[in-house]
Amino acid sequence: MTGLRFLVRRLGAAVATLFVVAVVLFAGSEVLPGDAASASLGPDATLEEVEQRRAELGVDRPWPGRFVEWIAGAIRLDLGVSSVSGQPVVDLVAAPLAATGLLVAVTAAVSVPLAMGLGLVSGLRRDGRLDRTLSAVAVVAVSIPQFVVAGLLVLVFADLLPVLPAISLPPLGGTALDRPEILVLPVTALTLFGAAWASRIVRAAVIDADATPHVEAARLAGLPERVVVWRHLLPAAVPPCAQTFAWLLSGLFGGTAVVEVVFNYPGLSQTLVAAVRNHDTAVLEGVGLLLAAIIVVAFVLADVVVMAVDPRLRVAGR
Amino acid sequence: MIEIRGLRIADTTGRPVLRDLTLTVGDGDRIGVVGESGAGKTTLALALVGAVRPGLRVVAGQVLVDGEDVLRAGPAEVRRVRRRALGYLPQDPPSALTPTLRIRRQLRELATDRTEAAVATRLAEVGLPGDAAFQRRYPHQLSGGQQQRLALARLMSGDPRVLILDEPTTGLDGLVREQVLSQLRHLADRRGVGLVFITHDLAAAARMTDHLVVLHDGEVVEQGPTAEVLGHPRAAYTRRLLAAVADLRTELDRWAAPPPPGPVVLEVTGLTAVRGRRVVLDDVSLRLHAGESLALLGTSGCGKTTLAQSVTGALRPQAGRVTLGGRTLAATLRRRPVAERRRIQLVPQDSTGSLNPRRPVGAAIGRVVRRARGLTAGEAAAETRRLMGLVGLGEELADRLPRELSGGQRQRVAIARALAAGADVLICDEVTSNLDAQVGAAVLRLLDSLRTELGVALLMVTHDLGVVARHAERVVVLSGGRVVDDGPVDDVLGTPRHEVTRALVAAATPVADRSGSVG
Amino acid sequence: GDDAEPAGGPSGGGGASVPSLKIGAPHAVTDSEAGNPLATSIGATLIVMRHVYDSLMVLDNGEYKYQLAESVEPNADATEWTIKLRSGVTFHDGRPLRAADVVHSLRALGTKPSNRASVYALVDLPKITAVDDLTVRVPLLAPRGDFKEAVLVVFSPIFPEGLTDFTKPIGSGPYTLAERSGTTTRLVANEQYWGGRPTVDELHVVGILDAGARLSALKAGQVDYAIGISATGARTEAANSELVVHRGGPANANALSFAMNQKLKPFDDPRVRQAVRLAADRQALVDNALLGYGTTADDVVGMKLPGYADLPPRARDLDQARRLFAEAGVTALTLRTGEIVPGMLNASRLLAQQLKEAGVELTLEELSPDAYYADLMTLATHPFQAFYYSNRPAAVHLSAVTHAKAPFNVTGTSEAYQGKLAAAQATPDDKAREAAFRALQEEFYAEGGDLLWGFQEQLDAGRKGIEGVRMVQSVQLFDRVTGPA
Amino acid sequence: MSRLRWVAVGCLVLVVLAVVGVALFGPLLAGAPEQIVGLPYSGPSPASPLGTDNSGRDVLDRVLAGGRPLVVVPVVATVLATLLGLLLGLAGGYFAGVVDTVVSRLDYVLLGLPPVLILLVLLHGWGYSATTMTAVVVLTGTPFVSRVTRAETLRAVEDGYVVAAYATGDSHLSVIFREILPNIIRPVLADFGTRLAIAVTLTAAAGFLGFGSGGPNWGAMISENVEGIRLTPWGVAVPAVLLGVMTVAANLGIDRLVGRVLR
Ligand SMILES: Nc1ncnc2c1ncn2[C@@H]1O[C@H](COP(=O)(O)OP(=O)(O)OP(=O)(O)O)[C@@H](O)[C@H]1O
Ligand SMILES: Nc1ncnc2c1ncn2[C@@H]1O[C@H](COP(=O)(O)OP(=O)(O)OP(=O)(O)O)[C@@H](O)[C@H]1O
Ligand SMILES: [Mg+2]
Ligand SMILES: [Mg+2]
Repeated sequence: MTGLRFLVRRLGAAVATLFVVAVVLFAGSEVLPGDAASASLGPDATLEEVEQRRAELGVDRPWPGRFVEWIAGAIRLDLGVSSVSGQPVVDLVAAPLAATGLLVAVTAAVSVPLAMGLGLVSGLRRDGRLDRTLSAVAVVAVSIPQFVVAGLLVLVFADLLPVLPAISLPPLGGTALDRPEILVLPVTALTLFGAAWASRIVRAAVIDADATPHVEAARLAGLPERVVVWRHLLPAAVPPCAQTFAWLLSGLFGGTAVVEVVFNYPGLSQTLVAAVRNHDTAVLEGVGLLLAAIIVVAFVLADVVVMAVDPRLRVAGR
Repeated sequence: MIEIRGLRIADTTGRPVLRDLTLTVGDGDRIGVVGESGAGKTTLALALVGAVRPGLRVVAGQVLVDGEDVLRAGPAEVRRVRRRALGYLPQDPPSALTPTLRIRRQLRELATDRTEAAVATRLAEVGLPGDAAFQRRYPHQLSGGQQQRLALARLMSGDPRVLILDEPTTGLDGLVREQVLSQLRHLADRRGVGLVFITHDLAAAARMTDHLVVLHDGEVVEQGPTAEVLGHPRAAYTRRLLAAVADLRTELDRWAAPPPPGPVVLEVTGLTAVRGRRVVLDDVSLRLHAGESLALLGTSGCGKTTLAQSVTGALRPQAGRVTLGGRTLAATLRRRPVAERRRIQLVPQDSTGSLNPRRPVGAAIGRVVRRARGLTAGEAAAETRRLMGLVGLGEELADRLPRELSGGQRQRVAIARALAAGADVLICDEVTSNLDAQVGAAVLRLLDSLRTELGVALLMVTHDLGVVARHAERVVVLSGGRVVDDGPVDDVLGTPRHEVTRALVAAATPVADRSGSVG
Repeated sequence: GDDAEPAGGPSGGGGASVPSLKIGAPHAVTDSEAGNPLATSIGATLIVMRHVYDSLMVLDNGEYKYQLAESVEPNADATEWTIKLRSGVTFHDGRPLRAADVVHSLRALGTKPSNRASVYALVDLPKITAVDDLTVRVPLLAPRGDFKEAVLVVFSPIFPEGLTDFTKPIGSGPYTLAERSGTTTRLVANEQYWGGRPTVDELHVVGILDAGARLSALKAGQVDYAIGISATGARTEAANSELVVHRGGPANANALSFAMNQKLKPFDDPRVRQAVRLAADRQALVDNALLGYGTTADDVVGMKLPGYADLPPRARDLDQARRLFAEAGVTALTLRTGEIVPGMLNASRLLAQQLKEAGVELTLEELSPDAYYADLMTLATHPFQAFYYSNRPAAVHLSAVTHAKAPFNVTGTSEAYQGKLAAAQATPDDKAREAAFRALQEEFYAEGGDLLWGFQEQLDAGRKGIEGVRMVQSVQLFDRVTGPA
Repeated sequence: MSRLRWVAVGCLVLVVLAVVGVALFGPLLAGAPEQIVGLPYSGPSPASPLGTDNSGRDVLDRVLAGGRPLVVVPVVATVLATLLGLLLGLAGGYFAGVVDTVVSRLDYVLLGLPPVLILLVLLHGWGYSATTMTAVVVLTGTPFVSRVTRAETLRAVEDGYVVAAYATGDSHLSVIFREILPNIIRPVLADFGTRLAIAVTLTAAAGFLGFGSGGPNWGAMISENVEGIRLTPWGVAVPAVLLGVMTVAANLGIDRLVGRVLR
């Protein structure tokens, strides 16, 4: 009961949040230099033409009016049309969203368990040789810039010892699922970072949880380590982990830019970057809003999970 | 089947906690371990299950369970031994119960028989309701005593061959205690389960054990047949210990009418409190006069802690008013100004949970001292030492973390902290539950002196009627969330009217009677 | 010149014909669907467009050539042009090419939403008429002798009247668009192509945004030909026997410049412009910024293209430069720059060092590529900035960029100059017009505002043995490609 | 520890010190890191022992000059982000109601904006500068720290010792900082090292996105030369190794610290 009320409250909050995000996004893309007009016209355009195009796109009108229209549209899931291609943003974004969705899903499926596993192992064997090694590896993995990682992966696995495709080229009329191998490198690149980073926080959470008396008690009761860990230790470690994975997922949706470029994976980030390059504000704002929605949902879920796991919070009803 | 050979355990500074202790627990043996708080009982108990707290280490000796040295065996073996043979009840179960598991799962986890029926009976055995609603609760939704019993039930559901119980009756009222003990007794007799019974409750020891070990400062000062030891104690310490026990009858005879009560400091009117969806306190009213000592009595789970918490503002009551020195207090702690917060101090039942695991206990007390009395760091340190001394804690404990103290020591830290605040109303929720008779008596005498000298009003929650008779002036009996009895100690306890009171009085057992005989 | 030899004549390479060819081409996700002549951006879409549609005229191997047109003739004062069409050309749907189709196409291209409408700004669109089945008459708003090169050559793809759904494009080109999925477009050979059956049965045009990705895709065998690789990539693969790096030469290149605005101080002083031009070490710039994958330029666009007034190479002359700077009293300059094309920043840095040798302190004002073109309106207000043009015939370039209304008129050409430009454009007679444009080029060479220092070649890479890729106006054509025998 | 261990540890320490030394004092030794001294990607020579980079500048000079920016901006920025996040999270978790609502919204809004966008907008708005990068790191880092902190705090406020401390007259502030903070900080600190690494890569990414990366820095060097890695491996390898040593050392150092403080 409290749970349901909580959920409703959170979702309400989420909507409010999205509105604010919308405002910020709009302001942000206003700040971004350049206008769609000159970008969408060819290089031989004359000044009159640019002015004319401005008028067509409505970018010459003051922003409040445009903002209201945009929001109004957004509520009806109409995010306007791309100033470059003239296609509706919604159609334009659908495919990349699906593609990124797939990429994120697979990455999550790999890196969440991995991070959990590594975090647990090093947390339980804290300061052991294994822990030290894992920590170092994780840190290195996190420290290398994404584009370097991606570049090296291609260099090694597609070039030096050609075992994997260099770019993620789905078969004609098919999706990445029809040729899973094209996902391997992008997912690896993303996982290297994601898993490494998350495992650090999991580790910390596990160490804290491991020190609680009830975990000790469970061990003294002679329960199998597996049970101790799953039933008694992990629940105590959930709050930070939930946040971490929420961040990981939402971060992946917006943060795959580099990987998408290197592997030519036609995902959301590419759309976003391209939109920025072409000053395609409609697309930019549309994608931004979409990402925001995903992120907010992810974190609402995280909160729900935390609350579901810890009954004391539930009674507190926060 | 368990054999301890010359076990010596010391802390990091090398100070021994157990000194060359040797002890054998044969099949079906029932061994009681009594002794001063901090004597090493819990350390011993843990050693029996092959565990040593961080900060302590085994210097010499072995603990053989079925020939296996559990202190040196690999984790897998130890696990098997524990699962197969041993059942260990930690000293304060509240913190040892996994907060995210419902009662049902807590019970089924270790159980040999996991059927609905079995779970229900296990609960019934320790006097807890077995109904589905109750089984669906979480530990934090139980009273201290209920948690204690839940832990016990959980443990017994595993049908171990030896039960190692670290103060299983703390926080239990006479009736429940009676029930739990006879359950254990029953179990022991029927299945020939061995028993290592660590307790401060000598009467219980007398009832439950054939062989009694008296520990003092890590050493066995005396051991032998329980009746012997309790009947004709040889060691000086044992005598002192026995002398310190407060026996209801004798205390009642000794009881002298209190001086005329001072002005009313604390007044509770029409207090109604709800836990979850259940009304726990129903229109409770009571008065507390300056310098007075009021005992709050009641069966486990009747709402004592709830009352205490509502008064201190830790729990927001549904209805009712709490006035302090005539001024009505805000319902919740957060809304009360510092001064008011300090004037009412609660020594909580779960003392362990009330201590910050990451702060040395000395610092915890010292901070309160400084804030409350506005002392310099130096003065504060001195005052802290003094307070710790008052509750019988050596200053070497000051920079230990809570987990590096014994249960009783932790409890006394909590008391010292409450004293430091310099309150005029002190609410003690089972403050002596983890203390041996001697130390407990000392602490209570300390509280008495505070009352008489500083006019501090005392509201004490306890199940030990002897203590009530010795240290209380007035008694209030709670039952089903209502006040059912209220009056001077001698006529409430001397000639009990309400049946709850009568039952509680009847359940109070002096050590002497039972010693020797096996009830 | 107008030799009537049709573009896309018989096969070039001697190797075997190819069943299918995968081409990696630049592409942004937000690009409109390939094959729409009214909305073509660069890279993949343009390539698809060129293979599906034929144009009236094209620029092939540095010569103007007729494709669908058979002849294009002006009237006396070059205010009206008559286009005669090649006969026997059929569209993919089997219909023959008719004048009506051309009328329709030209009108569509000349009006919004076509993003090349500006090319047709000078055409009196409503008055275009079909004289007979194979003759079209195109009246202009003003006399233009350079109609062919400035309009038809620039952009004149022809599609059948009534074609509206450009997702199923119909043209007369060597390939028909079979399917599109994701960023890949599949083209199949047009058996009845009037120019002869293509040697490659299937083309897969794969959009790949990043140059590095295109190259690695090629090396991994995911594509056979990568369009547009970086100089670094080319250098890295130079020794790779599996690949062949195809260099576009100046004819298919970007012309890189440091543009000085003659209207603004200090460049209103011709001595300063001269000095800067003399102080620059062009070879060093090319070697350093383009890793040598390019050729030095001599301040005028159009080298190796028709109508180029073969101007003398501009040699570095530090002493002269120093003297001129001193005379003009210039000791410090500021250059607006950014990585608008790979290597530009680098070139700017080097220029700074070179000017220092000539005694001038050059400060670089770095911008991100996005910010660089942020506001076209203000481009012409910066005195000194890095800039690039695509290398086009001088006449086309000057007409498009140096007239008063062009936002890219970053050299701030004078009224006098623009008068001459207009006159030149109006000259009907080819010879006379060419002469006029030569004069313009010489003037520009003498005191124009561009320090045009190098041509950045189009760099492609293909699998070994793939030959016969032609470049038409920097667009690669694969219809005559042959593979390893 | 065995003799061998000592030696090993000693060497490691030396290496780290060396790297830090280069980072701090390198700039004094560096010649003209921006000067173009030869053709790009030319191999080692007496003049430039590590050869030249993608635009013909001396790699050694840039390596020497390129450490300091990384020890300043990212560290400062990361510390800022963490502190801010802690404050917000603690406030949100401890004071339910309005404060919590506000903090949560703020987090969501900041989290809701794709980092790429924040980076681009700020870089466009203010151009590349220490302030910009700091702002980016803070804006992208703070909300997450604050989320974790909040989640942990929510749990801690239910604990007995928090109530006890407040009841004995402690102010909200001292309850938050003395009682709660020590019990929730571990995950946050665990994240700190990572955040630092991310901050460093961000400074590099700015260069990658075609913004003047404001003078040489190891991160940027990697991104500048990674394309030509086959031509001049050292242009990437050297800064990469230095960078790696620095971040790894920082992280493990922090780990040790955390281990000490929270036994
Ligand atoms: N959070 C909760 N939710 C629901 N019920 C609760 C909760 N906490 C306590 N209860 C119930 O309220 C009743 C009173 O609890 P309380 O702790 O006041 O008992 P008590 O008198 O202190 O018992 P004890 O002597 O065992 O400590 C008990 O029956 C307990 O089960
Ligand atoms: N981790 C530790 N580090 C150092 N000393 C410790 C540690 N744990 C316990 N001690 C000390 O060991 C002694 C025995 O502790 P133990 O818990 O066995 O006492 P106890 O007999 O159980 O007392 P109580 O009856 O109060 O529970 C105490 O003085 C305590 O301070
Ligand atoms: Mg104990
Ligand atoms: Mg209680």
